[in-house]
Amino acid sequence: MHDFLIRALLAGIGVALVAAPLGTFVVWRRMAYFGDTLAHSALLGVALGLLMEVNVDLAIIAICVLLALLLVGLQLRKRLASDTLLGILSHTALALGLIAIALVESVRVDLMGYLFGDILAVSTIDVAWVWGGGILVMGLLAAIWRPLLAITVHEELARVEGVPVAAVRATFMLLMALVIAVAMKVVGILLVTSLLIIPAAAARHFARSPEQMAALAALFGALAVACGLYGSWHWDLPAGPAIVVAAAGLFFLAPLVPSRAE
Amino acid sequence: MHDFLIRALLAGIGVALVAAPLGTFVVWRRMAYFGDTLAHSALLGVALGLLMEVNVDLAIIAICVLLALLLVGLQLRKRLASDTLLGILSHTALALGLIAIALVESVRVDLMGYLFGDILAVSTIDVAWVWGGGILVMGLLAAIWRPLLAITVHEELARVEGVPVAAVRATFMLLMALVIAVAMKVVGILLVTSLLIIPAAAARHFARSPEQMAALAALFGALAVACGLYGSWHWDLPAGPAIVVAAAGLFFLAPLVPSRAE
Amino acid sequence: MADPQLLAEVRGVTVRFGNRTVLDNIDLAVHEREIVTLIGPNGAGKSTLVRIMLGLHQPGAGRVRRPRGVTVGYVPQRLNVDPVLPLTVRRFLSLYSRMDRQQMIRALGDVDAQALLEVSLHNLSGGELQRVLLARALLRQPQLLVLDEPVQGVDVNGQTELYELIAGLRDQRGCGVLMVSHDLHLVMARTDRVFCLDQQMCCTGRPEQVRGEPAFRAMFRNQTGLVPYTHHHEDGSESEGWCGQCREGKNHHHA
Amino acid sequence: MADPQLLAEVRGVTVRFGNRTVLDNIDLAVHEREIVTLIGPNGAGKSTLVRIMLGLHQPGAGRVRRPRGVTVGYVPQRLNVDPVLPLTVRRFLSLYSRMDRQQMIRALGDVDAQALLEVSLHNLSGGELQRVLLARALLRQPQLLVLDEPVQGVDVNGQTELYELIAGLRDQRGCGVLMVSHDLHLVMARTDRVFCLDQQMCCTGRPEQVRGEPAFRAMFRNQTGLVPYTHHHEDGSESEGWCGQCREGKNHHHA
Amino acid sequence: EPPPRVVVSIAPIHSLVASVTGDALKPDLLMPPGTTPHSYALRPSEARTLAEAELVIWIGEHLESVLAKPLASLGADARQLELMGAPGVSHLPARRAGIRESREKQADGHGHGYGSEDPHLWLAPANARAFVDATAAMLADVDPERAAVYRANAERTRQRIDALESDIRRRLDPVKPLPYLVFHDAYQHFEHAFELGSVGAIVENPEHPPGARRLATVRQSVRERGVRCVFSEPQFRSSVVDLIMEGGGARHGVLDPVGSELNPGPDLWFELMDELTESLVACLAPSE
Ligand SMILES: Nc1ncnc2c1ncn2[C@@H]1O[C@H](COP(=O)(O)OP(=O)(O)OP(=O)(O)O)[C@@H](O)[C@H]1O
Ligand SMILES: Nc1ncnc2c1ncn2[C@@H]1O[C@H](COP(=O)(O)OP(=O)(O)OP(=O)(O)O)[C@@H](O)[C@H]1O
Ligand SMILES: [Mg+2]
Ligand SMILES: [Mg+2]
Ligand SMILES: [Zn+2]
Repeated sequence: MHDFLIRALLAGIGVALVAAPLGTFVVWRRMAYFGDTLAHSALLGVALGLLMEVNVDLAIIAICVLLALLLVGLQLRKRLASDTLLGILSHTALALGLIAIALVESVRVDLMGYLFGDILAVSTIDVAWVWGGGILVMGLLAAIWRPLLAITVHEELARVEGVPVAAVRATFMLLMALVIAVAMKVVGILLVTSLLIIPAAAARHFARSPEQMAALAALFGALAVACGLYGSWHWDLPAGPAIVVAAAGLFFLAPLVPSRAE
Repeated sequence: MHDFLIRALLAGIGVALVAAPLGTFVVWRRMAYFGDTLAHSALLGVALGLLMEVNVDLAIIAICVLLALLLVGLQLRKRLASDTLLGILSHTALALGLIAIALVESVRVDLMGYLFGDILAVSTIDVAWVWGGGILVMGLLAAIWRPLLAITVHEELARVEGVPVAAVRATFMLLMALVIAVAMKVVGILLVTSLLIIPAAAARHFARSPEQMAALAALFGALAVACGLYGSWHWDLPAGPAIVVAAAGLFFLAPLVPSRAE
Repeated sequence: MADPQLLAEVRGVTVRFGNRTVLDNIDLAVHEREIVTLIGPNGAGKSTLVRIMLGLHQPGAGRVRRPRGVTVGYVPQRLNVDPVLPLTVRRFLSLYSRMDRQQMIRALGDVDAQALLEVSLHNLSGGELQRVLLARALLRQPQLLVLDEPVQGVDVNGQTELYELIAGLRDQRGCGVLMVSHDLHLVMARTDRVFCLDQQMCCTGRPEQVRGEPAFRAMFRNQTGLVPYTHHHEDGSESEGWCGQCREGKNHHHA
Repeated sequence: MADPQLLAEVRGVTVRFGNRTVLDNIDLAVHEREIVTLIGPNGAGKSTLVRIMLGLHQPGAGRVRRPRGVTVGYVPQRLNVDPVLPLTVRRFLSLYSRMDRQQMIRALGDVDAQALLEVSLHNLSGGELQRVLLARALLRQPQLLVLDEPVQGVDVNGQTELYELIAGLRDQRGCGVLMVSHDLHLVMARTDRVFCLDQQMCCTGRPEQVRGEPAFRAMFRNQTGLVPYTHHHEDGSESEGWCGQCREGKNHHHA
Repeated sequence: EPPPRVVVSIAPIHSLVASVTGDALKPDLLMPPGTTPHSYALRPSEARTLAEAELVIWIGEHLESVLAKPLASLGADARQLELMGAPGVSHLPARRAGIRESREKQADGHGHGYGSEDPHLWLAPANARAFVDATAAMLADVDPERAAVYRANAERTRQRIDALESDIRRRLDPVKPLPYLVFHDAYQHFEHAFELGSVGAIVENPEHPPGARRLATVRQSVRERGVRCVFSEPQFRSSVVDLIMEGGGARHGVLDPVGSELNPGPDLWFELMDELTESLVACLAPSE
């Protein structure tokens, strides 16, 4: 096996494992488009980075974190759903990015690089980042798992029982923003968002408890990565899209398998 | 005033007026990312159109309609939220598009040409299309307004009262798909989606009834188009993004105005 | 007088969730000008049966018949309206069918909630919402009223008044009523037929008959003392009352 | 014995929604080992008051005091769990604080729902859900139990049993209970203090006292006949009972 | 009478056109260097430029697809010169990305549909000359008053192109047989004109990721065929290029087919060609 395939497999599985538990929350909290929103805002980050002459990657991360916090604030308005808020943020950020780019003379932005990334081109250092950062993220997530679950099920019950709602929610959003901002650089936004939501959605059919859903999602995600890379090799297909299609295959096949969960 | 500005104003206001009532449903039914999903799937449409040697625009519309119907089907699985389903469809369609393009012999498809229409470049015929098609769409929407509202509030109550739930929902989805597929060509997906959701979300703050929300959204949308075009002219900014930013401005300012609605 | 018209009927309906049987071979019919009340412990399958009669759920076995063109008014056991949709009570009342303002005010008056017309649906208190739901069901001038615990959360005066209202509707408009309720003491007096459900049909008959059955007394042992009519003796006479093999004693979930 | 510990208190709380006053200058305190019941017509502001005591809603005026470290068990009037989240009753019971399986079975047994442990929360019937919510509130071994219409939709036997259970908890564990209820006949017997709320505090005092008040009788005219204890005559004697200016007669929404 | 207003789509073409117009008029450039279609949205000033244009010069829908719509509506009154169809322009069919077995002789691609045509036409000096001729002819037609000026400028430009061409030919002569690889296949016309030894390209479209199998074969060929250089482009990420070069002993160079870092003006095309040559030579045969 080629070393780049091994690296891709390692990075992909790493991302899938981290994405699974985060993704279950993304599905439950209806934030499926969080990743796309951050990707759209990356353009703004690039433009601002160039305008203010700071490191573009840092600018992107800053914008992602800012957007995450803005979303936490907007969600206090209960009269609007998360997907609407995400849509507004995402399109506004994209529009601002386009305007900024029109103002900055001759910016060269490879937006597509952020969108599609390329899992086949990850380096050993990238793999180390994925696993190192991944373990860190999993640790943090494990620490807020129960309170986060509690506020996802019923925010007021959780508040009465003493969960620090605002802090937990903000922590989760920041975690998400960081994971996506970094993973976007490594494997591209298409793959990250897909690995966040598709395995989790496929797992919903079988899961009877939140933890089961996260575990199954991890399994499905890793499976999709393996199948996708195999398909990419076998038919010479672009690897990221092949993994996404493999995950989607799992999602559409799942309901054909009978499940004990209601 | 330059005639291209007048055309842009007419087309923009036309789109805003049609988008407002549709957009309220988009916000209520949590389909903020329907437009983006269709846009992502446009690539698949292009690739298939080239592969099967049919008109690319027709292929795009066919894919949009297909996706809309698929979504109607998937929504029967009550255990997954609309935004998750949209996310899955969108990323899968995009991935399939990328794969299809990799398989087609040396086609150079410029995806973005399909995504970013340009409101400053609309022709008189486009304006006629927007208003003619717009009136037709508004008529159709008016015809299904009450049943659609009923199933949006409570599907089972509606069913018991004799609303043909499946037919109404499918009609709405097809209407949406057609509007977006056509508007995408004329003014670009960024502007259409933004005009769908941002004015409606801004109107939510003031509205006490669904009809009021739609009317206010139309007003806000038209206002955003006018302000955006003015700003675009004044500071020489790209017009579409300027309109989006104007709409976002309305959205963020709205809560500062006290409202009688709860 | 002609035979009263049949409004809805199930025959031999059986429902299983997983490998648990929730409804077992149930027959039930509702006619014009008749109040049918379903009683039974929690989890007995009352709501499921109601949903099957309305066509909202498909039974595993058995037939459901609803003659075409019967207008139905329905008050579900739980209702949750998404707050993203701005909705006043007025707009909610005329959601699908257009209603006249006077009609709406009258219907709200009937449930003693006339002041709520312009209030947002999302701000209603529990009992207020329940009253509005009832008003909405009445407004359609239904031939069949299906009410799943209609006075849940309604205050004490309201409960009595609403049951009187429902009985009055039957008398004036001749509609049929299928109701689920736990308020034995209020309901019994105004019901034509009681079905006591617990997976199977345990008892059925006129209230006086059912009340005397041992199965019924076992099921509602704590409450019978409170029902003021308890000391009427059953006449044990004619008519279609019978009592099946009710499982005795405490509530029995998932037996 | 030392003074009973204060668990929660509001003083001079006023709430307005728009220009309608829902709560007007309300004082209320709950101590250890005490069952306080809020009664009043629909829309009286009972749930709002409860939510203010829990810190879920900020009053327009007045002070709320809850000593730090008081564990609270809460059963809200309505609860809706999104079905996108797979959740069994077992997992729901130990959602935030980890619970021991035996404990959970015992708590479910207390509310007569032991068979529901492995059932999905989304499939519960109305009464079953209510029992599970109560079990969850009990499991935390709370010092303060706040129950907003806790036996809504629970069957007749269950209602009596659950009220007995709550009273028993007070006796055994010494916790304080703040409860909203419309079940006068069941609640009165087991309550230490009744607050009769209708925008203002109308009546307050021990149940026997309140029951004799004209304001109370006007508010619950239809029901008093059903309360078996009604014929106890009020002793009109010592203690802190009083009755304010309750608006007479029918329910009065948004006056 | 004032000179006509002329608008040109992209910088390399603009440069040739500006060279033909000389001092007679200043053509406007619609898409400045570095603009990518993804972030391209018209500004009112650009829309006005187009609306007021009397002559629009572009390569064709196939390359500047984002311009097709604005040209059809805003530029409806203007005359259009689509250089793709100009007489004397040589067309080449687009190639599949990947490694080519040997140096195939490319047939002149007349008769191929536009759908599969390589649009980077301006990289062949012969095509540049054809563009210059077509531009001069069209300008003479639109603005007969200054026809002579345009013809004279065109003649001068042609000579300048000739001179540059032989200079490039001379500089590239020593590296002609050396194998190299490019990120995306934009240089076919250049290679064809100067008989260079490209062994292939990594991707067809810089925005669409390649498959695993191709990456493996390409990487293998880099070693087997002794590829000297792998060229990326300034605006696209080079992680794939890094992967290809891994352990293959090839050097890394940068080629810029559109002149994204040059100043627009009559000289841009010449600087662009010069820089291409310079980059190729510097990477393939470094002078220490
Ligand atoms: N979709 C479902 N899947 C599995 N079990 C279900 C489902 N829906 C209901 N049940 C179970 O079926 C039983 C009957 O439910 P139903 O809602 O009909 O009870 P009910 O008689 O209305 O009770 P209540 O008086 O509490 O409202 C309950 O035990 C419930 O847990
Ligand atoms: N967010 C809100 N905005 C406006 N009005 C509100 C809001 N919440 C509650 N109300 C109104 O305040 C009043 C009190 O509501 P609350 O829920 O406290 O009543 P309640 O006493 O609990 O009634 P019930 O017995 O029906 O549960 C109601 O008339 C309700 O319509
Ligand atoms: Mg029920
Ligand atoms: Mg309440
Ligand atoms: Zn190119």
